[in-house]
Amino acid sequence: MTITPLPFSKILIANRGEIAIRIMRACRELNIPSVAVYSEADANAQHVQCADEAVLIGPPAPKESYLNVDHLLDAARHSGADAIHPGYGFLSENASFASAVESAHLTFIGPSADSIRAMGDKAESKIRMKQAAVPTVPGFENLESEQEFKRAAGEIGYPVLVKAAAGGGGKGMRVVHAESELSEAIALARREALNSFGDERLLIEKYLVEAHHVEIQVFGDKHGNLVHLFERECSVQRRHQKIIEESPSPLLTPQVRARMGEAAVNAAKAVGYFNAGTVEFIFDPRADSFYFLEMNTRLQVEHPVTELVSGLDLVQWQIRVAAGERFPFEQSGLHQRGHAIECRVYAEDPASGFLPSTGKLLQFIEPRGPGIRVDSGFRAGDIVTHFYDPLLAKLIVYGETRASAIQRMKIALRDFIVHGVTTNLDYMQSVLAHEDFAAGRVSTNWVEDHVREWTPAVPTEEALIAAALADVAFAASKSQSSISTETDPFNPWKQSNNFRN
Amino acid sequence: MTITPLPFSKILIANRGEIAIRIMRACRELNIPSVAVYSEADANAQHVQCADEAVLIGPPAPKESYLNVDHLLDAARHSGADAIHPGYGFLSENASFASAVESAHLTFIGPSADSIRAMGDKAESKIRMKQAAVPTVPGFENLESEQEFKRAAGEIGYPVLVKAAAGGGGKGMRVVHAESELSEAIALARREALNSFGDERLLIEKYLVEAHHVEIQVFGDKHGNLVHLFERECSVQRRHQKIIEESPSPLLTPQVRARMGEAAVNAAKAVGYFNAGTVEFIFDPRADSFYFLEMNTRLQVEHPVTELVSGLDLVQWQIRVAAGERFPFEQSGLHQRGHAIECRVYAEDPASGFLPSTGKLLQFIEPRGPGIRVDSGFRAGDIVTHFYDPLLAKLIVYGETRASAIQRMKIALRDFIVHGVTTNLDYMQSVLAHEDFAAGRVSTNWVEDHVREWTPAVPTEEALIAAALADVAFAASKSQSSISTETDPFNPWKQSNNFRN
Amino acid sequence: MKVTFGTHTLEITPTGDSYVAALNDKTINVQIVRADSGRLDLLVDGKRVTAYVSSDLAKRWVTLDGQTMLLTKTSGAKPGVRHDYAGGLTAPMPGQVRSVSVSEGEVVKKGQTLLTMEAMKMEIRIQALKDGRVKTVHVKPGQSVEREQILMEMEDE
Amino acid sequence: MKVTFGTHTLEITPTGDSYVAALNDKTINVQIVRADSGRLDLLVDGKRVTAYVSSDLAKRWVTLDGQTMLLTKTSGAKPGVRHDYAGGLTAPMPGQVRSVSVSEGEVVKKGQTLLTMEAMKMEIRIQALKDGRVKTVHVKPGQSVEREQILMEMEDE
Repeated sequence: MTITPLPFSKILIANRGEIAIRIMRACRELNIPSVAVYSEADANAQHVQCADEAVLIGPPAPKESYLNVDHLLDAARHSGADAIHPGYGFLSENASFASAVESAHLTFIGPSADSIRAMGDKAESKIRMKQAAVPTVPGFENLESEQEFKRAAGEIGYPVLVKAAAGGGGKGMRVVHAESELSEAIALARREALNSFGDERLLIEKYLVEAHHVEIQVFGDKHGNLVHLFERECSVQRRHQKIIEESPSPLLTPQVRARMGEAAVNAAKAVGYFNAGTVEFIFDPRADSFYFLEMNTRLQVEHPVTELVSGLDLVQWQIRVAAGERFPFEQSGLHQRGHAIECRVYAEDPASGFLPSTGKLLQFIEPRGPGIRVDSGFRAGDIVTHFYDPLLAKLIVYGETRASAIQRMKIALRDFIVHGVTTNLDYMQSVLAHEDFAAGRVSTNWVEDHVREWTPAVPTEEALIAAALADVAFAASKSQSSISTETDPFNPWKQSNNFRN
Repeated sequence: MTITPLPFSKILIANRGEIAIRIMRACRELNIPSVAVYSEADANAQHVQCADEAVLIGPPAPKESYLNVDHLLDAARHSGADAIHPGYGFLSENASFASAVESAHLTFIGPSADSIRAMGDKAESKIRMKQAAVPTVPGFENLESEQEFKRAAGEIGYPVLVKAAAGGGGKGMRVVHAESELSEAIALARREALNSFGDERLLIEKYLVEAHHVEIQVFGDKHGNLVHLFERECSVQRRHQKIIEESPSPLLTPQVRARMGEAAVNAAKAVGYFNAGTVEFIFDPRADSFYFLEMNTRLQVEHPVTELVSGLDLVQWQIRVAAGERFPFEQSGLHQRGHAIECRVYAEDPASGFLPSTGKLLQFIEPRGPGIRVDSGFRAGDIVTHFYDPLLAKLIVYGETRASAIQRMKIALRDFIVHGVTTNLDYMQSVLAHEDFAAGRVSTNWVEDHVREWTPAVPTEEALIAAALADVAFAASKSQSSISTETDPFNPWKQSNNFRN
Repeated sequence: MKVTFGTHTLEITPTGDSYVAALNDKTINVQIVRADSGRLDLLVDGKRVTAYVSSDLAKRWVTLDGQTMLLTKTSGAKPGVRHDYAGGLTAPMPGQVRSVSVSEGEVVKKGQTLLTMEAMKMEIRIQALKDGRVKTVHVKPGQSVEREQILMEMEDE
Repeated sequence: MKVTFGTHTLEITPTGDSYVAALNDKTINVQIVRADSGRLDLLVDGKRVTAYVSSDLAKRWVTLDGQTMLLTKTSGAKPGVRHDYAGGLTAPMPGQVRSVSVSEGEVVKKGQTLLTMEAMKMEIRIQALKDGRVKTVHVKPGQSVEREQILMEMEDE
């Protein structure tokens, strides 16, 4: 009953923040040393502290560090790593990087470069999916001139979505409600696409107004076994980026779940997929119909909700599959149990259009308790810079039912203390408490409407008193770590003698 | 999809430490305010901070506070609580207390006073179990004189176990290896029994040398539904008190598990049991045979391992069952999934016979990460006194398999930082790393043999350097919360120019 | 002790083992039960309150009951300095100026994009809040800017 | 800076942005990467080391790699004060004396129970470490005692 030694002597993690730490934990549990890489802005970052070794790979700008393939491969060679885990974002869905890693005789912990390439091109992948009989959203690819875009949009009917052909994660994506907005949207989307993915090609498709975003986690080993680990409902989004995810979806019937799971497995099989991946669907709850949106050929930010309901450790399995291990389970042996919800804690200001907030973390106290998990990338004293994604932590809860998971999440959000940067914690509390969320009525554009009703907390009398007294109290307790009053206010003997008789 | 409101307006928790906090969390999740009680020694304790209200119930000595029924009932009346959760220890298995609670028109969150009484008397319960065809250990009850004890012990054959008839949790329990030790053992056990349970009656039974302690969690609602939630292996013990528990047991075959589960349900049914309870068995792995030891008519310290493998929240269900809710599940719908291990973190010194250690907690950093749960009763700055049980926290991990759970626990133990009192953290690391533990060969007297081989860490060079530098470093960082060096030691450009070309 | 946060002024007076806070014509009794590591356990008129408080110069971050509030300690005599500089457009966050779409003296319409910034891999458009004329442009493409740095100044047409 | 813990003496010298520690004829280069809240991130001869350190008067609690060690800072000139007072039996923990089974002048055998204490609801037996005679009994039943308080003194027979 021991863990089979894996063939990796050291794994380099080509990422930062919470996901780098998450992967390092898995490495530790598999007895494999991990190598962190970091930019000059991250010299004191938690992922650097957490690794067995750390290599500086360049200046703060991602292009010169976390996106620099040569520096990453040099770091792997330098440290003696024989495998690279890309995490999510950065180079995780870059087929050239996956190829370069394999060419350097290192193992890429993820799917094959061919799978990434096939799914990475949104236009090509859509054609492939149609061939594999996976339902897709009406739309057009390979458009060049503004005239062609106009014609296509007119044919589909507004609103339409303009998005990067090579994209993902909401970058290079614009909703266009009328022809007059089309031109600027294309220009902005092109620039963001070029900046984020090095590829300015765009595609255009029907934008579903009351759409839900439901995705299926798939996983394959290198021996042809491909299973799905059920769905995640990810409809709570701002700027096309998810902020709250859950599993199971409150909207899926067992029949739809089975059909969607099957479609996702077919989609993955069509590109010879192995390792972890996610097939995203747009789901229309009124018609119980769904369309293939894209496949993310990597570990997803929200993988913990699947871990909690499936009981499997997805990151350990990524490493095991990359090492050639075979799944000991089959689809029929996998079950969803209970309910999991994830809230992404961002350093951002919901009251100012969710603009990122930077600064030094004066306090960072994570909630704890049964059924609460926090995947974080920071601790008190760390500095949140403007160079990278403002994700501070992921708060994930498990409950027996959706209702108990929501209740647990509400409490956990209240118990998460972050000072020094503005966060979306208070805002997410209002989402969790909303009747629309309880009823599963939150579609992908719900946040945009709802956030206008929301205002941040106004200082209360108690807050003013606490702020004023803090200067006195903390000054007094500098030399010792706590002060206590001698007399106890709840002493019942002060009021009556009933206990002493 | 909302939580049904329960009929309790407020719950008083007649306990302290981690279990009081655990129960308060469940109350919060069920939207029920909680009332803490505390002794003068606990005015600043975490369970007091965690509650919605708190009532002082007397001086530090348990007899005058946490064991004082009148004070507890007064506190309930005073605060308007309509239910009392007793936790474990203290009055949790005291039938008179359960009766008194019900007489005061409050709900006792636990089994009926009759069930407690029937199982609380170890002698009577053994007779009942024999009648219900549950296998029991050879032994004698109702002995008075030393002569009677001597005769009984001789008949059973040494070693024998002398234990409190009203007892539990290792208090008032002595192993006797030869007749010469019997007299002192009886005297000590009697005194401890009287002190702990207010009842000095003892019983004597066969002491199995290579015995394993395996117990079954049972749970009943008030509508006659009684299920079991599988076993816990609790053989890692010191002074007859568990320190490490896990589920599933590495030794049980599915057949033995089923038989033991059935025996436990029969045992509980024989006393008309409802709410959470645990039926303890001595298990002989060589013969695959087991004997009824006792039934704990309360929530168990180690309930989290069952929560992690069953997916159920036992404390929420205790409250729901007390409120009259009916189980929505049946035995056939319950499954063990994965593997869970609990380590009890005690303020005690393994190198000095596990003697308790007291003091102020200078640091208290709990480990975190996927699959790690900590149920604790302390934070940094708190004082560990000699008045109560020295349990600081319970560290519980979940893993897909036993091997991965062990690996995760080893890491979590290393990441748990406690300064100010000596703990058993280092010792438990050595147990987890031992080949006997990996092989499931740890029987109930293993610790006594193994601890002699164990020595605490000897200060290393790095420790001496860190201790010396701390004075300098922390003095420098008093005004700001962190210091950083400007130059980075891992800068590759210091060594070579390979990245800049 | 007199403390002012924005428009609220508190008078805090120690009395034996507790404090009396005078605020908005109300008198509140406060007792410090425990204070450590940025956490205050208080009794406010007998009610148990746990507050997390951090200080950053004049700023106080306070979390109470899961709600985080940012207060700024000000001198009681003067009103607080306003951050939205009159007539000026300030950077909403630290980043880099990507492009400047207007020049000094140009007449612009409400909602027109004046400048784009890049921060955290996002493109941010700075738009005119109302019709007017560009008075001064303080930044150039490629320039790094701090949060609340003035980017350009506007005037009525 | 010279520091002594028990029998080990370190000489620590700052050199630019790092320190040199001289210990047991070895010279070790140490750099403080970050220090906050009782945690030190160090580079010890180029190796990353995270140490948790707490101070309690002369005592230093240090955790390194999951191992916790207790060091006592002593003056380099004198040997450290021994806690196991010669010939004396000290309380292993704070608690209450329950019973004293021997009287002054009594001859006792190794392993014989001399005294019982109660602490944390447990009964603790204090036994003779070797054959000898009870010289002085310092405590009475019912008396509260501190950790390491001398309970009785022994002498050879």
